[in-house]
Amino acid sequence: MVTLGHFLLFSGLLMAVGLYGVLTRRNLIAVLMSVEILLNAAALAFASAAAFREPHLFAGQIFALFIIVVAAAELSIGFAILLNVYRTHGAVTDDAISEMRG
Amino acid sequence: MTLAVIVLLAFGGMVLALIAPSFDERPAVLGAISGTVFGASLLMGLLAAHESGVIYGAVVMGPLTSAAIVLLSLVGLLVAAGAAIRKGGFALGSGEVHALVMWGVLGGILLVASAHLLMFYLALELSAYSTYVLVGYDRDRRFGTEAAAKYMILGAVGSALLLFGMALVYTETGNLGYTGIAIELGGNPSALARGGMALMLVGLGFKLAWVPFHAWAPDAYQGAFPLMAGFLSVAPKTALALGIVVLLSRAFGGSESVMAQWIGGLALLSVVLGSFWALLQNDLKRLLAYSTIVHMGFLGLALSTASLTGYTAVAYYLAAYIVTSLGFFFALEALEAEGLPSTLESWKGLGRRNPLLGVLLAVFVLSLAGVPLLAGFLAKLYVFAALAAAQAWAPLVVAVVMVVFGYYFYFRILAAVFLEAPAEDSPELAFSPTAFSLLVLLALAVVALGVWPQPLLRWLQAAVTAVM
Amino acid sequence: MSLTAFYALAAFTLVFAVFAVTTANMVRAAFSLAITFFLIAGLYLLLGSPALAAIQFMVNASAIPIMTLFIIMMTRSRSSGAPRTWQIAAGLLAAAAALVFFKGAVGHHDGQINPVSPELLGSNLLQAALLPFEVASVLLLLAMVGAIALARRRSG
Amino acid sequence: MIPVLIFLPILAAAFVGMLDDPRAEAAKRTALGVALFTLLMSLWAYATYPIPFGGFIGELKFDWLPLVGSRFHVGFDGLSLPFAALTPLLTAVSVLASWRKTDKGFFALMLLLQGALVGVFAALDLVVFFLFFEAVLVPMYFMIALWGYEERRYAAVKFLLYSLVGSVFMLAAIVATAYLAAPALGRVSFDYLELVSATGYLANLPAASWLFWGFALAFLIKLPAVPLHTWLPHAHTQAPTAGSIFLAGLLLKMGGYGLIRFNLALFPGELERFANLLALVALISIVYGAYVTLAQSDLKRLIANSSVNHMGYVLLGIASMTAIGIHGAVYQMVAHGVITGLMFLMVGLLADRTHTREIAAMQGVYSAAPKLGAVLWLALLGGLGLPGLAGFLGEFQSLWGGFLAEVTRPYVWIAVFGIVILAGAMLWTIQRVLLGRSDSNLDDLSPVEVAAAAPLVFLAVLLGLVPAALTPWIDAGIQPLLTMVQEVFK
Amino acid sequence: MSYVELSYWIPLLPALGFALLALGGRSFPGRGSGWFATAVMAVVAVLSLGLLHDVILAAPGWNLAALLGGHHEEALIKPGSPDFPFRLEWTWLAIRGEAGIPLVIYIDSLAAVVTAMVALASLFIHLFSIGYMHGEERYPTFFAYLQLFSAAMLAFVLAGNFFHSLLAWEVMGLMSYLLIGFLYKKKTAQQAQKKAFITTKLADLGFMLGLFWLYLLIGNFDLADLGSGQNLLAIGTGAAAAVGLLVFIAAMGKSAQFPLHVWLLDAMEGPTPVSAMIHAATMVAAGVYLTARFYPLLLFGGVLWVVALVGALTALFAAVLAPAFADVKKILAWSTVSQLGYMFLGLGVFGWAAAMFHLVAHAFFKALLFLGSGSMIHGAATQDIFEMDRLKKHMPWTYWTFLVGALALMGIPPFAGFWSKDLILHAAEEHAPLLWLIGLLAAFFTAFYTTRMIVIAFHKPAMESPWKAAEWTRGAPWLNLGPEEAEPDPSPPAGHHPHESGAEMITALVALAALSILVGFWGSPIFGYGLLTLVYRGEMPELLPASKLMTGYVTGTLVALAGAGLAWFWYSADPLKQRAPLWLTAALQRRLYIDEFYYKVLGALAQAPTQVLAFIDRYLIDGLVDLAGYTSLVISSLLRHLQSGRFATYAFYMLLGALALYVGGAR
Repeated sequence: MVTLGHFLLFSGLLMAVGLYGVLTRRNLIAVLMSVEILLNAAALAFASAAAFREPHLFAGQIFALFIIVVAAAELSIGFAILLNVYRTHGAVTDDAISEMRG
Repeated sequence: MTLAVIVLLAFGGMVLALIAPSFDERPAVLGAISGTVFGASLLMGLLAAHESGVIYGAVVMGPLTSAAIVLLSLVGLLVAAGAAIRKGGFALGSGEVHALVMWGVLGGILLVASAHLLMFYLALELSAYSTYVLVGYDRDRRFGTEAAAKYMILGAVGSALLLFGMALVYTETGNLGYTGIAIELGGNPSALARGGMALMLVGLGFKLAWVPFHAWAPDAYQGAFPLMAGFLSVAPKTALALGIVVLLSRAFGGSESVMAQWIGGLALLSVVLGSFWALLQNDLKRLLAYSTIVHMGFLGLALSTASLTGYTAVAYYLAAYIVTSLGFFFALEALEAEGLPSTLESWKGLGRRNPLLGVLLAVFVLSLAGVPLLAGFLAKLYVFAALAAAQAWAPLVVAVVMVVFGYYFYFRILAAVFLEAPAEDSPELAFSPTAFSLLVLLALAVVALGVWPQPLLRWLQAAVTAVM
Repeated sequence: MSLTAFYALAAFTLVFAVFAVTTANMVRAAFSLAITFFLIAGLYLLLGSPALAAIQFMVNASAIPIMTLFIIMMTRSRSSGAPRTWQIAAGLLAAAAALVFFKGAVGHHDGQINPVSPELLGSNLLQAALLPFEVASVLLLLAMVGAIALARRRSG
Repeated sequence: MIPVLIFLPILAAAFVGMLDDPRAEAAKRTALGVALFTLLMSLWAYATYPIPFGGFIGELKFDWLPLVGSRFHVGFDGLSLPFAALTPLLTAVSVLASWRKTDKGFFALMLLLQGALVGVFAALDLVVFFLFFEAVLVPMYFMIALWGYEERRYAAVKFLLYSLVGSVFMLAAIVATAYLAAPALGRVSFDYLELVSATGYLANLPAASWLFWGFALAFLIKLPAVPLHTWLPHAHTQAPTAGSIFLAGLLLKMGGYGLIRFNLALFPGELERFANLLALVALISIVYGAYVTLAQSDLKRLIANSSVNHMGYVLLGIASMTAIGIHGAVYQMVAHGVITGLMFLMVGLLADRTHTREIAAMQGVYSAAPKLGAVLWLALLGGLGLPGLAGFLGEFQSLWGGFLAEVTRPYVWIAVFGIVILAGAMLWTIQRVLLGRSDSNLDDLSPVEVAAAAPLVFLAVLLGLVPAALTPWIDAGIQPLLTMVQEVFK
Repeated sequence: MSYVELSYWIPLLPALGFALLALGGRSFPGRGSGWFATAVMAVVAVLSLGLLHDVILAAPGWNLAALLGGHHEEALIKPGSPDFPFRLEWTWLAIRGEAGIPLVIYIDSLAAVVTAMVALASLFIHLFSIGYMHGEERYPTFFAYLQLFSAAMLAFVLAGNFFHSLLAWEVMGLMSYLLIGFLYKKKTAQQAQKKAFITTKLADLGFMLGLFWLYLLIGNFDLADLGSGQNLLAIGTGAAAAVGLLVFIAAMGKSAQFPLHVWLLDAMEGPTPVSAMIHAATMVAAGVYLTARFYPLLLFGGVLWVVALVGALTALFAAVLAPAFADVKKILAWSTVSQLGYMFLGLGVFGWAAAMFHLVAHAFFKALLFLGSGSMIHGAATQDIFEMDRLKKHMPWTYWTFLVGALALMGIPPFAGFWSKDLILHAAEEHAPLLWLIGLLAAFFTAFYTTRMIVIAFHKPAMESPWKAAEWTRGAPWLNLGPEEAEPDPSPPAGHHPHESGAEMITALVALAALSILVGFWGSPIFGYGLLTLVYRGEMPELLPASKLMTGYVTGTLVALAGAGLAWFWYSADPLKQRAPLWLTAALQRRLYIDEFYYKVLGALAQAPTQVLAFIDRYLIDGLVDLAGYTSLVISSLLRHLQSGRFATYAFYMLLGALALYVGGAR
């Protein structure tokens, strides 16, 4: 039988994948994609918790809904910024945006 | 009133965003509108102090909300006015900045007023997105886009972690409302819930720039316009700090709570590492970023006591920090407007080129350092008092030692301003009356808060008492 | 049955997710991301929430990958550079860390899925979460305005 | 009256800062006027102090930070009045000594310093005390850093940070004291007089030692006591003349004053417990300070180091915890303020003329400029503790008191040799700088400079011969303290 | 109004005179400042003589016969006035709960006598200086110093509180410092003044410590009842000895007793009236006076023998060294050291009154001798007795007055020194025969060097000074100065003819000659030991019946005559003949290398830590401070590498942070 534990662990695994992506990807778009995975994993965690734990209000599912929407908004801003980066730096890689340090 | 403020700011932002393209040549009009809206919301915030109750289970009305409205509206008002320092509006002729600031402020207010994790999340993102855009606002500014990209990506990671945290807490408690969480969590949260709280703290700490979640801050400050950096250094901080006060007192338990202890640890780390990092900075905005980290560390120390004294200290610290930090960033803005980049090097001899400016700068910098009779000193004093009241001796001692480091790097600024001779061919510095009057106003506020903080304190204490 | 479905969906999702974060070819990554999200929509169905599944399908599995492809094209980033060794180490560590946080989930054996109809979800959304809903709309507006502002050609 | 003494100079500083005054003509006159006016006021307060009754005069308190438990509480007693009167006097002297300066900022800083210093000596609330204690640092930093000699930046930063290290620990101790004493007082209070009434309670706190050292560290740095003294030679040497006068005359006094006012009054038990250690530090300061003085080749640095020796007597007197020893400590502080102020004044004027501070580069100053030479001679002799000048009475009483207490007695036996070593240093200096033939022409003292030196010379002699001008005030100030201390020990 | 009530004017007047001269001395025309100062001293002299008169009237009278017969109890024939000794008291430094330091003037017979002595001697020294210092650049300053010097000594004598004794004592130290270095451009003067100050200051530590201890024991500094039985009981024998010896160290320093005598010879760098001031009326006398005041403690503590021993050895030591010198002032300086040794010997062998008598007598005749030598130097333009050209012929007044002083010094009857010195020797004979022999030997040498001086300076024509070119006299090793640093003593310019001094100087000489004769008689048995019975304080072993006296007197006179005769015999024949081996002469002239030992060994030892400590100060302590700051900066620059600029690192920090919170915060 599928339990909350299954879903949560799966969500954790997705989080692991997403984090791996965030840390290893050198193209910023790919990083944002990894972030998307993270957000999806979180949404999934909410939704599953709601499905198993909260039979009446489904606040978690609503939360998941919001996450999906907000993630889209986030991505649009992110891409706008990355476009500007591309314009100023000629590339959207982590090498391009490591000038400021120390 | 609270609801009215929310609506006012939301629609104000919309109106500003809509009309912005028509006023590319006359940004002052947008500034005036924005200022008027913020002025109105400030007054309404004062009126909202006696309200109580919850709107749609998500927004709490009450003294603390009112305080948040007032403080954040003040920030908005000042930023709206500060936008006039550059006559041409950021050399880009665009007024969306006012809308973004307004929505950012709205997000901040909702953050404090929130009674629900969903609301909290949305409010957080509202205030975060506006700052992402503000940092990368000038698309031709090399550092600006770099900083915005880093800030945005890290912010997204941070909010993802925050979401995981909330999800875990939700899993354990089955609740998103603060009250429910508090009831379910009880005195000893489970491992999963603790993990959730830890992950949540990453998201919160990220916005407050606590070490080790701080790393975006120096870049973001350095890359942004000084005005934006100023906004960044006060508005999200004010919202988050007060928001954490609410979270701590309503959802995550009393003084013994794990969260408070963690905050103490992060704050201590911020104070220490931030101070070390700041020692050798030569870019003023970067220096100020580290200084913010240190200040947020002090603030976090007060938060970690989870006591009335501590929360009052937090509130006062914020008020003091708003006027001081904005003052300094306005000065930076004014000087950048005069073609003076925000580096120690270019600030050499400023005090001789324009003595009055030197004095104003000194007021802000000394307040940041915590010199008596200025707001910054009392802020620190309150933090120390809170720590003493909580018998947290070790943090107290560490904190006071780091004050010494603070003096070192703040006095480096003063040394450049007053002790160095200006470059040979530097002309007399004269800058706009707007900038001048704003700076004087803020400097007076810094002094006033340092000398006669009593009314403000009483008000703030009443506000935080309400959530205890 | 549902267990088999879950494992199958989960396994495929993970495979595509891993592929999405490891492949050097960005276009392929975007496609596999779309598939990942599509499969997640399946999981939402499994959770008894068709509304979520639908939205997941429309937004995450469709709109976002398309947007991503656009941006990949616009920035001419067809491939992502190979990660540095320390990045891989850090990434693995981070992945392990993520699991640490979720290790407490193993003990959750609540097995009863409560399905939720789109109507219920919708009415809840507009009643209990009305204010967040409004705020979210402001948020979207902000994102729009922000994206426009970032992309606008300045007069200066 | 006290608010006027504190805030009039500060307001005047703001006024001076705003003057359009490129030659600082109006600034220096304003500064002098304010200093003289406040001097008259404080002298009046000094003269009208009801010695037989003791206690505090001009007391003023109003709620300032009630949420923290702090009040703006100021007042003068016999312990603070001498310093409160010395402050405007030395300000006036410094203004006169800087008559050739053309920066209004310099005079504004002096006024700021004056106000803050009076605040330090008047404060009867620990927060208010700290506030002024700290506020002194900033103008001093700028005075050194802007108008000092070649290594001014280094010296200024060192002064600032070194002092700060002490004062932040004191701040921690202040806050901790107030909160730890709260159970005894029923509320959190930073009020000095209230805390003093809880001395018995404080004595039994396990943290008492920590609190004691929190205060003591700040004051020992300010004093300064070896090995916490190394900021002093830099700061004194690099500071402009007026800065050196302020430093030596008043800033160091904050240390001794604080030790008596706070360490003795609030933690007598701890003071007694650590008397041995403090006496050892005092002894080292005296002997070591004298030896290091002997080794200096820079005239200002030499005088600076002699202060280490002088202030060692202060610490010795305090560590003895006898009435006579504490009398000696206070007397020595005032005397040191007058005499070392005079030394720095003269050396500053001399260095301005010779454009060097190297002793080796000077000779025969007395024959070249007899007035300057004579006054410097007098000052240097005063510095070695010459009887008939103020310093002798201070040193004598400190040692005398030290001898009466069993703890400090062994140290006195050795400390007296510091007198001879320092005498050697001073005499050698006199020989090298003042005596012999001069091959250069030096301007002798101008009337303004004579006016600057005259009050100090007068005071040095007066306090050397007529202790009644000071002792009764000290007595009125410290006897209540001692009575209270005795009660605690009972 | 009695003189007692006016007594505070005695020190106050010259002090005011000092203030006036120091501030406005240059406004006096010509010698005006000198005359002014002298006038002040004249008033002081009148006051002090008046005081002496009051005291003599008020003091108890003694039956001499009973005293000589040893019946001390029955000897009182006239009780002292009830308010005698006089005491004036003011509040000075008052500390609640402590005796503090009241300002006390305490006038007993001794104080009155010494006051009068100081005032008179000082008066004539002032008078002499008017002429002697004429043409000096800092003429008014000189008189200002003399005034303060006198004031300090008078205050010291009259002080009824030991603190004020110390104060005045130290001021005297200062004035001697200033006056020795009066010719401040001379390197030797600078060194000498420093040496004098440091030596006496070092000794003064004993005074201070003694006072502290005394206060600890009896709770005050009062002079009056120091010796009362109650106090002595409170003090106890051991402490009494310790306090007494501590104070005696100070006295040794001030009175230049071996081994602290080294400063006194070099004090000759000052102008001659200064030497007279230091050696006669003030300064050196203070040490003796102080020891006399602490006599009860020394007696009770049983350590008088130390005083006696030091005194006797010094007396002999100085008298032996004196004949090796050619500088008239230095010969006289040695004689001072020697005579002071006699006084301490007297005190040490219970001859308290005799020592006081010798103090007074010596003050006058030594002032006379020094002023006489000043007159000689003034006339002959040299200090070297060999370079003086038959001064008897050229300066008859000087010669005869000087001779009076010299005879007094030698102890030839009936001059002052004879009466006083022999009384000391009587006491020594009674109590310490060995020291008596030493004293006699010293008397022999005294007569010897005095006669040598007179013969060579006054009777012989000028000749080449024998050791001027000697290798060992080059430089001033006793002042730690090399040959190039020390200027050799000037010889008279070619063709210089000695001449008699001016009227003021002669007047002073004559007056002092008369006084030294008079005072000798006042204390002599012929006039019933007037001076001694005046200061009588209960025990006088030196007073002997006439029958017993004669042998002593005859012995003393014979010894003196023998010394004088030998000197006459040798030096009137051939003054330049080298009678001692050269090495001995060299050793004596270099003062047996004691000074050099002090400089090279003790001085070096005392200074040894200087550079080490300065190094520690600069590089170790300060270095540590700088290191702390520097370390912070290094740490800072290292930590800055953490802020790598790469967002992946930053994200990693965030995750690590979360993990650390979770793991670290787990309970």
